[in-house]
Amino acid sequence: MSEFEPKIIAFVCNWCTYAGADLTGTSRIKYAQNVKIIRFPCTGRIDFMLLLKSFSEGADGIIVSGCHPNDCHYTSGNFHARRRWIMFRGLLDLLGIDVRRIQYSWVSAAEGSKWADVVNSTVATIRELGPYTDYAKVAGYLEKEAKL
Amino acid sequence: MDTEDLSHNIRQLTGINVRECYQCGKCTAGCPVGDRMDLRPSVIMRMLQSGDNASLEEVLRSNSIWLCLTCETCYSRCPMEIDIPKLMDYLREKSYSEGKVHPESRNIVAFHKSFLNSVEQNGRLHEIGLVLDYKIHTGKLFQDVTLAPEMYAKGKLHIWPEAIKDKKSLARLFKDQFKNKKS
Amino acid sequence: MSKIGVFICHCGENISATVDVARVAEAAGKLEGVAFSTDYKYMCSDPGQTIIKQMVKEKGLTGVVVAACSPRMHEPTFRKACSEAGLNPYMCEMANLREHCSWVHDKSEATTQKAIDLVRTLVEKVKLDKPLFPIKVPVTKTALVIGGGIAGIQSSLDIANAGHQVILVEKDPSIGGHMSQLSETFPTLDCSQCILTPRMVEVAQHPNITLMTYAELEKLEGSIGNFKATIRKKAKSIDEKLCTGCGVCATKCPTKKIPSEFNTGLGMRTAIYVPFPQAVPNKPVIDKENCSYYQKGKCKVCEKVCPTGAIRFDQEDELVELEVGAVVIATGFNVMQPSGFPEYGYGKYKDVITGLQFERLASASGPTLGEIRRPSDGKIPEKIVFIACAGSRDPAKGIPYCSKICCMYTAKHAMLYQHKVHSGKSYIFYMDIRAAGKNYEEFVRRAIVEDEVNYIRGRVSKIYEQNGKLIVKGVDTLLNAKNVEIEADMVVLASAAVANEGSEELAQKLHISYDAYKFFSEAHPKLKPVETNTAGIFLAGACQAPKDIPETVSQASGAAAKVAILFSQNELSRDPVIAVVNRSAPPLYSTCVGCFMCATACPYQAIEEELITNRKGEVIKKVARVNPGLCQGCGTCVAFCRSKSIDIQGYTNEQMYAEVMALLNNE
Amino acid sequence: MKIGFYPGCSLTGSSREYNESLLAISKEAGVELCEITDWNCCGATAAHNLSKDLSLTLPARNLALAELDQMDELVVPCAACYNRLVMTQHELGENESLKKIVSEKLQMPLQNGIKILNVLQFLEKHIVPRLEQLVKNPLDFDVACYYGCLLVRPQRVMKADRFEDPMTMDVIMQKLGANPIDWPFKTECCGAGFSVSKPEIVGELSGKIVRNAVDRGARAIVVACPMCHSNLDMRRPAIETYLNMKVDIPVIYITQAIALAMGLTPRQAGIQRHFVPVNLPVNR
Repeated sequence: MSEFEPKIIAFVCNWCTYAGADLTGTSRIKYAQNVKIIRFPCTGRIDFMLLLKSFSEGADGIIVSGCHPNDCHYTSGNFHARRRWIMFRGLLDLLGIDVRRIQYSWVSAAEGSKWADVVNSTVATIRELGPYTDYAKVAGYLEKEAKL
Repeated sequence: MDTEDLSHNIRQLTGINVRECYQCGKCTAGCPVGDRMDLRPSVIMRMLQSGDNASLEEVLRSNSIWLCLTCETCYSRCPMEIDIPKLMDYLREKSYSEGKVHPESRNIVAFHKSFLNSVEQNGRLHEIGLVLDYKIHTGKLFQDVTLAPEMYAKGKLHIWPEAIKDKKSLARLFKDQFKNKKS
Repeated sequence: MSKIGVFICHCGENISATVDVARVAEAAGKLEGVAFSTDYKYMCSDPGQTIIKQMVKEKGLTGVVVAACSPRMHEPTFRKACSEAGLNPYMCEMANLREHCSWVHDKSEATTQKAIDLVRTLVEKVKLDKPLFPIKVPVTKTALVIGGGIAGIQSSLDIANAGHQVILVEKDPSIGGHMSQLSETFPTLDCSQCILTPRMVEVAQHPNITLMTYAELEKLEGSIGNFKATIRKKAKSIDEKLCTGCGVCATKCPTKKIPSEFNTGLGMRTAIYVPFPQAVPNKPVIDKENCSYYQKGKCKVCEKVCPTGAIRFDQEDELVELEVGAVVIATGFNVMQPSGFPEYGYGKYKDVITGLQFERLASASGPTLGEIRRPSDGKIPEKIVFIACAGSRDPAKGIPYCSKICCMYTAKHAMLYQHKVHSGKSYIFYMDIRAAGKNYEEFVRRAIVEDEVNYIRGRVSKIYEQNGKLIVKGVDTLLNAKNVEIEADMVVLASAAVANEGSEELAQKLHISYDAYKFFSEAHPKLKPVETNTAGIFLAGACQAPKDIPETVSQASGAAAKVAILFSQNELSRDPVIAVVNRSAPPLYSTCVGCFMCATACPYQAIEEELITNRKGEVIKKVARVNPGLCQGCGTCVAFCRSKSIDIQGYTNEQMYAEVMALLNNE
Repeated sequence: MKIGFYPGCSLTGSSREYNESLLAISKEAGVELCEITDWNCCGATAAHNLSKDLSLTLPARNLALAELDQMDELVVPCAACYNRLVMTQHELGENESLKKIVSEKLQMPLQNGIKILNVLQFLEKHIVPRLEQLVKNPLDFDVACYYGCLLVRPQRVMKADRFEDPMTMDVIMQKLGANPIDWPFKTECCGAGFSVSKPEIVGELSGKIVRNAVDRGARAIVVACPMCHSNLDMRRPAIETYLNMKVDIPVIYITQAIALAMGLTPRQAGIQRHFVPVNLPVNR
């Protein structure tokens, strides 16, 4: 029985974390393959329904990462994202999703090694938590949402 | 151990990466006994970087490692934050266990041994016992002959050792420590 | 039915060494809607691009995915190629197989699998891409230059001479920056002031340059071509129009014991002051913190003595708003603070000084008129020790980087000292001599061979004071690490160059990124050294990293050229990655319910109200509309919209969901 | 108030006066020190020179014993012992598995959370606040406060104030009415463990220190470490040989200084046990 390989999606902003992850590459710092990046203009763009969708589609964990506070390329997107994240945590509990399945972090364009750390630590956490199996429930919730 | 291994192994055993040293010499510059050393701290770092067995051998047989006072000045000022004193401890233990202690430093080692012997016997240091044991092992019978009586007069020496109760627990700690080692 | 072309790049071996590119191409070929897929050694090369163009034409591709390096590197390249082949450039996407895959993983099945996943994801995105057309925006042909050191001066002059308007903002009372503090410059030893001051005057007199000294950037809004900058002009407490710069006020000012910033604390100045004789503008300001009128409510001597009645105690800070098309940041650097060297007694012993302080001692305009005299007792030092890498290349002090300029200026300092004090002995403790530059190595050799400066390879561990001498405990690592103890009269620390204070705050005002040491980050370390990640904002000089004068000047001209290029066009086209509110046929017109949550979220006030009227002109609906000129495309509004009526072109909800599903369903 | 106390070997022998003066002033200040039951030697320099294991297990045993005695604060007046105990606590704190191994060797539980105070930290926390009422004879003369190595280094672990030029002792001496001089040898090494095996080195290193203190007009050197004291006091002959001159500057423990300032008798302060006679202008 081979080790559980978690599926993790990273929603990152184009200006800080995406660039930071590029730096991880140019610095040739290695990290786990489990995490795959989807690029956004800004974490402020991230609709948290999308995160639920990810779980319903079989993601085991999620990273949301953008610019440090005050460093947002668009002034305040990362603040909006953070505020929404706080509300979203409540919803996660409601749906019985362990909050640790979503890693919320700030990685600047200069923090190549930090990105590798974020990825590896998240992979480790999700390995501990094991696969996320309850997606039917989330899917159900999403349908209800859609109807509204 | 070939070139790569030396620094690698040291890192494994002590967590110290000698490759971090860029030979600025600040450690030597601040070392209180640097000028007495046959191999100065920064030179030792370089030899461990160069990594052949010959240099390691030379380091283990040097008197520098025993002259090091563990005053930690080098470590506190090292721009690379390399824990040289810890490295010295490692080298000393290795040198001692491999019986490579520099002749001029034997009495330093003898003193440390006498010290630990005394602690092993009583759990605490018995200074007279220590000094006697040391004198016997080094033959420095007449060093400080005047000191002891005066210390005694000032009430700084106990004739009888002061021992701890739970000697067993201590014996356990000393089991095959710094023992059966030639030197 | 979409016809997608997938092009996998080997990037030499950068990708192919760890990713099985052939298999990725093969897998991509099997994907639904993919009409063609291939791999090639260098996709970005001319033949590589030709393949893409040919295939777009031959197969009539409706979308292209190039799986290569980071889109931040080559997206423009490949989009251009596509449009040349007649495909809308925004129908081309990149999968980042290099920075995000091959470079960060070892060769393995999982790595190749990840590459395939990334490609599939982008294929799904491209399928939903819609043709987009760049947004045309007008260009305001005025540049804002922040910082009046040599970098800012050079940029301003170049831009102004290209025929464009420049506003030069300097936080101090005079322009000139660090260069105006320097004595003589390596490797030619010509006097810094002599080459700088003419430039300063030129700036003051240039018809295209508006100079704002004693002023700072308060706020920057807008985007490339159309920024709106708010500048705080700090109250100088004088009427510049009336002031003739005669200087009587300064000579009469009773508060005379204020450490002069220009003389790095080695000299004194008055409360109303001109930082230095050649200052531009040569008009004083009142330093409120130290003026006894502002502090204690009485004095006003300057007002009494001013022949033109130019003193204005009631003057207040003024905020001015400026329309500018581009920004050049030239805010320079600073030297590491004294607290950094307890072992060298810096801050404790008067005669342990920094390199910058030595510049003032050696400068003809300095407190000692160019004579090397030590601060404590004004004696001419017979033995002087220079310590290179004081803080630099010293992770323990938080500065692992090399400050770059110290090797050269330390050699220069020792040389100047030897020239001025013939009987003197000078010693330089160094680790490496970094003299890469035209005539630099020769300069250092001259210091050693001709001027008999004693170079000792090793760091100093401690300095302490002993009856009027500074005992320097060093080592000579080239002499088997022999201890070296020197009884010096004065010690000069080549203290590390660090980012200027306030640079973090400035970066945040400008929305540009900065590195771990608070130096501003260039857009690309090699190919975009003067650009920042924010279009229209450029870097010049030591605010980006420690630099010497020639380097600073060339970068400053580089930045100026970039601005001139930008200003050479009346209109520029911006990526159409912006928000749009959907529209549909009557009777709905739009799913927007007019709640205007988006307006509350938008950082750019880009959301407008639109009234939908019927034929009779009666308003039937009020919906949101995005002003394409103002929208920057952050997409915050999208996440806020409850009725899902607003979306970001190029990052639509549909596309994001498609990407997620593609990424996860890889069986 | 009860506080854990680890005297260490020297304080029961060659530096009794340190112990005596410490207990005396604590009594005056109404602070009770309770010795760790059945404490053992920390292993000092010898252990970490010859055996990594012992350098950890010997101090660790004392930490474990202190925990058994339910002490949450432990005073370790001997700078050498303090250094070994803190270093051990630090190393075990950084390495869980090593901590387990050691605790198994000891066959004792080890939380490793106890707060270890050196003499200066102890004085600052428990004695200084009460000083004002207690000082009867201000010590009105110049003193050189000598910290040595072990109280301040390694800086990263010891977290001493301004490790190149510490001030804590100076501040306390000031509170006693004395005038601490500014001198550069505060943290230079005195020769430490070479007292017996390499007296000539002690002679040189301590010699430089004593000489500088004298040159800068100090009437006494104040220390907080038995090793420093025995090197500067007991090894005075070696020092004088190195300097090749007579030096009579006395060396006193900070605790003795406080005792004298509190008006305790020289005997209570254990002054009579010194090799270099102590005759200071303590006004009575």
